[in-house]
Amino acid sequence: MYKARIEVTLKKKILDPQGKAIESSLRNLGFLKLGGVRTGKNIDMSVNESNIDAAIALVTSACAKLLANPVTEDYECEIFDEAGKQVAQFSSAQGGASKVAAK
Amino acid sequence: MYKARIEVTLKKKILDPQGKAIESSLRNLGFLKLGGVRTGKNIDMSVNESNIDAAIALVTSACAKLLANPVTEDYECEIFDEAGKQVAQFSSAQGGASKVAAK
Amino acid sequence: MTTGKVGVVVFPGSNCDMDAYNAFGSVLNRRVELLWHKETSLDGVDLVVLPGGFSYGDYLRSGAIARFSPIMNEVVSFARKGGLVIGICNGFQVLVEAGLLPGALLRNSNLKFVCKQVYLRTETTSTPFTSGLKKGEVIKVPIAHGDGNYYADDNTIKGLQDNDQIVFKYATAAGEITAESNPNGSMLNIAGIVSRERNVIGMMPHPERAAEKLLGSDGGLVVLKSAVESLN
Amino acid sequence: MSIEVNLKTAQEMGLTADEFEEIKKILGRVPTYTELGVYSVMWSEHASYKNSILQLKRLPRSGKNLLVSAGEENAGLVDIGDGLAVAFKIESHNHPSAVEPYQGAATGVGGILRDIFTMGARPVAALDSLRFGNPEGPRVKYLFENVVKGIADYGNAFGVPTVAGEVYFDECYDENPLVNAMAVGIVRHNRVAKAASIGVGNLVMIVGSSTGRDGIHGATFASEDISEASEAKRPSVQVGDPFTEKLLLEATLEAIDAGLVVGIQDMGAAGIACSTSEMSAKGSTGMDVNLDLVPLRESDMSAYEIMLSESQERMLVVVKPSDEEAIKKIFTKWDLNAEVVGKVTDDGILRIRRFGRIEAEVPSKTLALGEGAPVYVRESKRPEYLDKLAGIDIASLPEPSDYNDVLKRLLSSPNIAAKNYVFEQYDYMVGTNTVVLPGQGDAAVIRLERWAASSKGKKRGLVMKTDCNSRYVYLEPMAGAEHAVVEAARNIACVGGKPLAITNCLNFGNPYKPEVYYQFERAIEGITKACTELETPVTGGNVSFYNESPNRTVYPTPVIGMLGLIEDSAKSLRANFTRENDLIAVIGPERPEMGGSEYLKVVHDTVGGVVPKVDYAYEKSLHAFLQEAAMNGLLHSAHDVSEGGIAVTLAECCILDRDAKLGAKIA
Repeated sequence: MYKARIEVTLKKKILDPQGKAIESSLRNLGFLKLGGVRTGKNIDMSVNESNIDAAIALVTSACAKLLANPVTEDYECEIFDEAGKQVAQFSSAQGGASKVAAK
Repeated sequence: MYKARIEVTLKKKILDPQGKAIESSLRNLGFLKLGGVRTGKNIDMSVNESNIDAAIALVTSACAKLLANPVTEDYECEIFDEAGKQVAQFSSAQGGASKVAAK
Repeated sequence: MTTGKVGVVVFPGSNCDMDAYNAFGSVLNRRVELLWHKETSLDGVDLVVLPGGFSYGDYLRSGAIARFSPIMNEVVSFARKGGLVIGICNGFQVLVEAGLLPGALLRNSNLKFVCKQVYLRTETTSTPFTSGLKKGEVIKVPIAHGDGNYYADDNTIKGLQDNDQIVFKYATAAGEITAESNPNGSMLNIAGIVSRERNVIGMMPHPERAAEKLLGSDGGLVVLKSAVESLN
Repeated sequence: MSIEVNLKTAQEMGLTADEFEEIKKILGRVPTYTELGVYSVMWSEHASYKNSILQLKRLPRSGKNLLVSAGEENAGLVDIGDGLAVAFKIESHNHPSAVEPYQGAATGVGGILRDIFTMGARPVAALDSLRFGNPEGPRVKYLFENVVKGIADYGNAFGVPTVAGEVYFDECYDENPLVNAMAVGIVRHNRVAKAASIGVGNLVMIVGSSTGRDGIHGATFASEDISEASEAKRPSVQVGDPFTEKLLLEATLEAIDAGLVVGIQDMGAAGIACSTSEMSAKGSTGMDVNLDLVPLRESDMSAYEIMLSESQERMLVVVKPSDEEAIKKIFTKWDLNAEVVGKVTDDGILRIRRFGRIEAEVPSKTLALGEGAPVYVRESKRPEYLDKLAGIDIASLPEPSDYNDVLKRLLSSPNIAAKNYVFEQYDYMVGTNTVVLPGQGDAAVIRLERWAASSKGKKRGLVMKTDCNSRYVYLEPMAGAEHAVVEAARNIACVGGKPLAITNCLNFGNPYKPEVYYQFERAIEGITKACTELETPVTGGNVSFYNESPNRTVYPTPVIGMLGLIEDSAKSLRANFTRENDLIAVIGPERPEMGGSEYLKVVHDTVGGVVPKVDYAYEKSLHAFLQEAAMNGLLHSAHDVSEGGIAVTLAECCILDRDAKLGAKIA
């Protein structure tokens, strides 16, 4: 059993009106040292797989099919074991190829 | 100069309709091994501070004041140095006290 | 000459400001003016209206940015001194973000924006906004929102009940509180509440859109009327 | 290092060899890279209407109450008395919506709203006309859900009520959804803004959002070859920001109201290139623009990218030098950019500078529609399928045994079923002017009270509707197009309104295919005939070609957006029965016309037969009857018999008002 956290962000060049509005509000509140605000989504879920490679494959397929819009979004994913230790990390930017950084 | 990623999530006991909707769509697509889906917001920003403690204090104050609603949301924050290495991690769940886990 | 002046706050992104202005001005013909969010004075106004709309595009959270507008400092101190404040839809969201009312407005449980007429049952008449209604009376008022799902933790809810602060609940035409009549998942079908001191009301339904029969219902007029008449 | 300009670069940008030669003839030299880019967008089908303008000129474009004839300004303008005029237009965003439905639809709404307030008019209503494939398919479901959400999110946040529309489903739209957005605005005669750039020495300003690399497609990138790197620099999708658009609306109307605006045009397709050239051409003036002054999202953008960028929520404004500070004060109040980027000149040349170099020097007239842009005549050939389908013997089809079952199947067919699921996601009440709401009547009614005190106690109102039965147009392009106009007019009359004028969005396949061009040509003829007969002139609109994929072309879909006027909005008729024991009357001759019916499609999976003929004398008397009866309170409701025939119409009259619970006994 694993836990997956998927972070979905807008592709770099796509305009983020929400990020723009948050940044100007932070400015008005005096946070002049905070900038370049960009917003995205995070999705947590449990992955009922016994081995790490199966878990990675399953999550990659879910991201490609549903969780991230390939036209406008990239995603990064971290997989944790039951002890909460990170056992894998991969992202769409590498053409979806999974890079197991088992620690 | 640091980079901060803030992950804002609904408090555990609050119903997350978007998480439920994603879970049912995943089921319809045959992803029966994925479950317990919860969603949240990511906010990325640059922090123009020279030392890590000042950066943590600034981000904590921005979260408390604007970025997270204390009634319904918790937040977790990771701070990265210019090389992209994580240098601090803290969350609202620990009463906002910052736990520097400098690696 | 009826005393009392109504002030409708305009945030960047408010889009029901003129609807409120016209409901008070041409339907109830009261003195009413618009208050720009950057102002630092309420200009002698006796009733402040935070209108519906998408202040700051509803970015981050509905009302989360508008609450920091300069005029909100004035509105908070005006309310603390007992001044009457009505927050409608986005206005209600600004009031909870500003801490003038308890709880929060989350995303509708069906994840969809919903615009339709709904029935509201009056839960308390001991407020300046519902003095013209009878307890249990049902009025037809439209809603139009994507984040109207009222939430508060258990003891806040208990506090609202114990202090008779729940003003309106979503109901059937016959006044029953049912799950089907709840359009957004709000706890206890809550559609509107008042502050502990009973001078600040927040409601998701739009009374200013139910001020003329021609537009489908005048069931909301009594709320606006009660408020201005309590100023005399 | 700038890219070598030759025929290959021109063709990559979509220009033909002849067009490239014509450009060289105009300039007397090989164009610079930026000039080629500007010509490629200005002579594209979308901006120049080169394959449709000759046909469009046949449409009846003048009428006694038309203040501005079609094509002159961004939207048509109809005089409705009391010193008021109505600006309205419909436009398509089909291709972007097929790529990214949410943003494609949202930016479509944003664009049409800017076309209205650039005239000085405040948008009072939005409508849409949507077409999707078979709703069982997952891709179609995804497109449908996200297009509706995109329209809702943009319109609701901007604060315009979305009051009417139509949604159709047919396999022909599987890969090519049609997303047409319409907007209606009101302006006082003395506040109408013009789109011409006049007054040598006047300042040219860009107001609104900053400019990014949005919407710059294909072709070589200024300083690199076509590469992964060049594409990665360009966002694949334009993102709409309704919040900024609301600020832009208020700032623009405030500036026009204060008399500070000499000329103004919104930035739609081809952004700065289009607005600078069209405004100059209309004013017969030139413009000297320094792109270094344009507020940019990325400082290293080339002249080509800045000129062609389609970033949203921007306008081009021409002002007197003495008014510069006043304009800046207004836009700063609304937290918007307002930067002077150049000035009006008298040499008719559009001169573009970047990093101290002149990147373009082009006679503005040669770029604009109706001036220098090319005009083509296409070959037309009658498709064989027309006679084959018209010849289908409907009478030979077996009669159903259980009519109750047929009625149920028709009522649940996606094209007839109630659309509450869609319109309840729209805020159709904001502005507190909507008298007849979506789902209540055959057309929407907006009261005019706020703009003109009710004259003689009567509260006048605007009536509006979008319509097109594309199956009819597929079966017989001319008769089908006539029906689209006649149907819209009948819907407006059923509410008690008087049809005034139309806008249109002509969605067709590839004009270089003779069969498609035949459909287009005949549809124009149909609209011309119906509009002339019903005296509803065409105030402008939009053409969208290339709605097809390798194996399928969409049905020819000339969507009609009609505007009407009702003398007393309080007397508007709705479609549902209202009282027990009321009598029910059917008006109009009963003709056995099953051709192209929903019944044939749903029950017999057949598309064929002869499209019903239009009887204009009857239609006009019907309009007069309905208007008079409504204004004298003689009718409690009225509903047009259309898809599904009388049975469906009667059923709808019973169930539209869910609280009333009324039935009907038919002798």
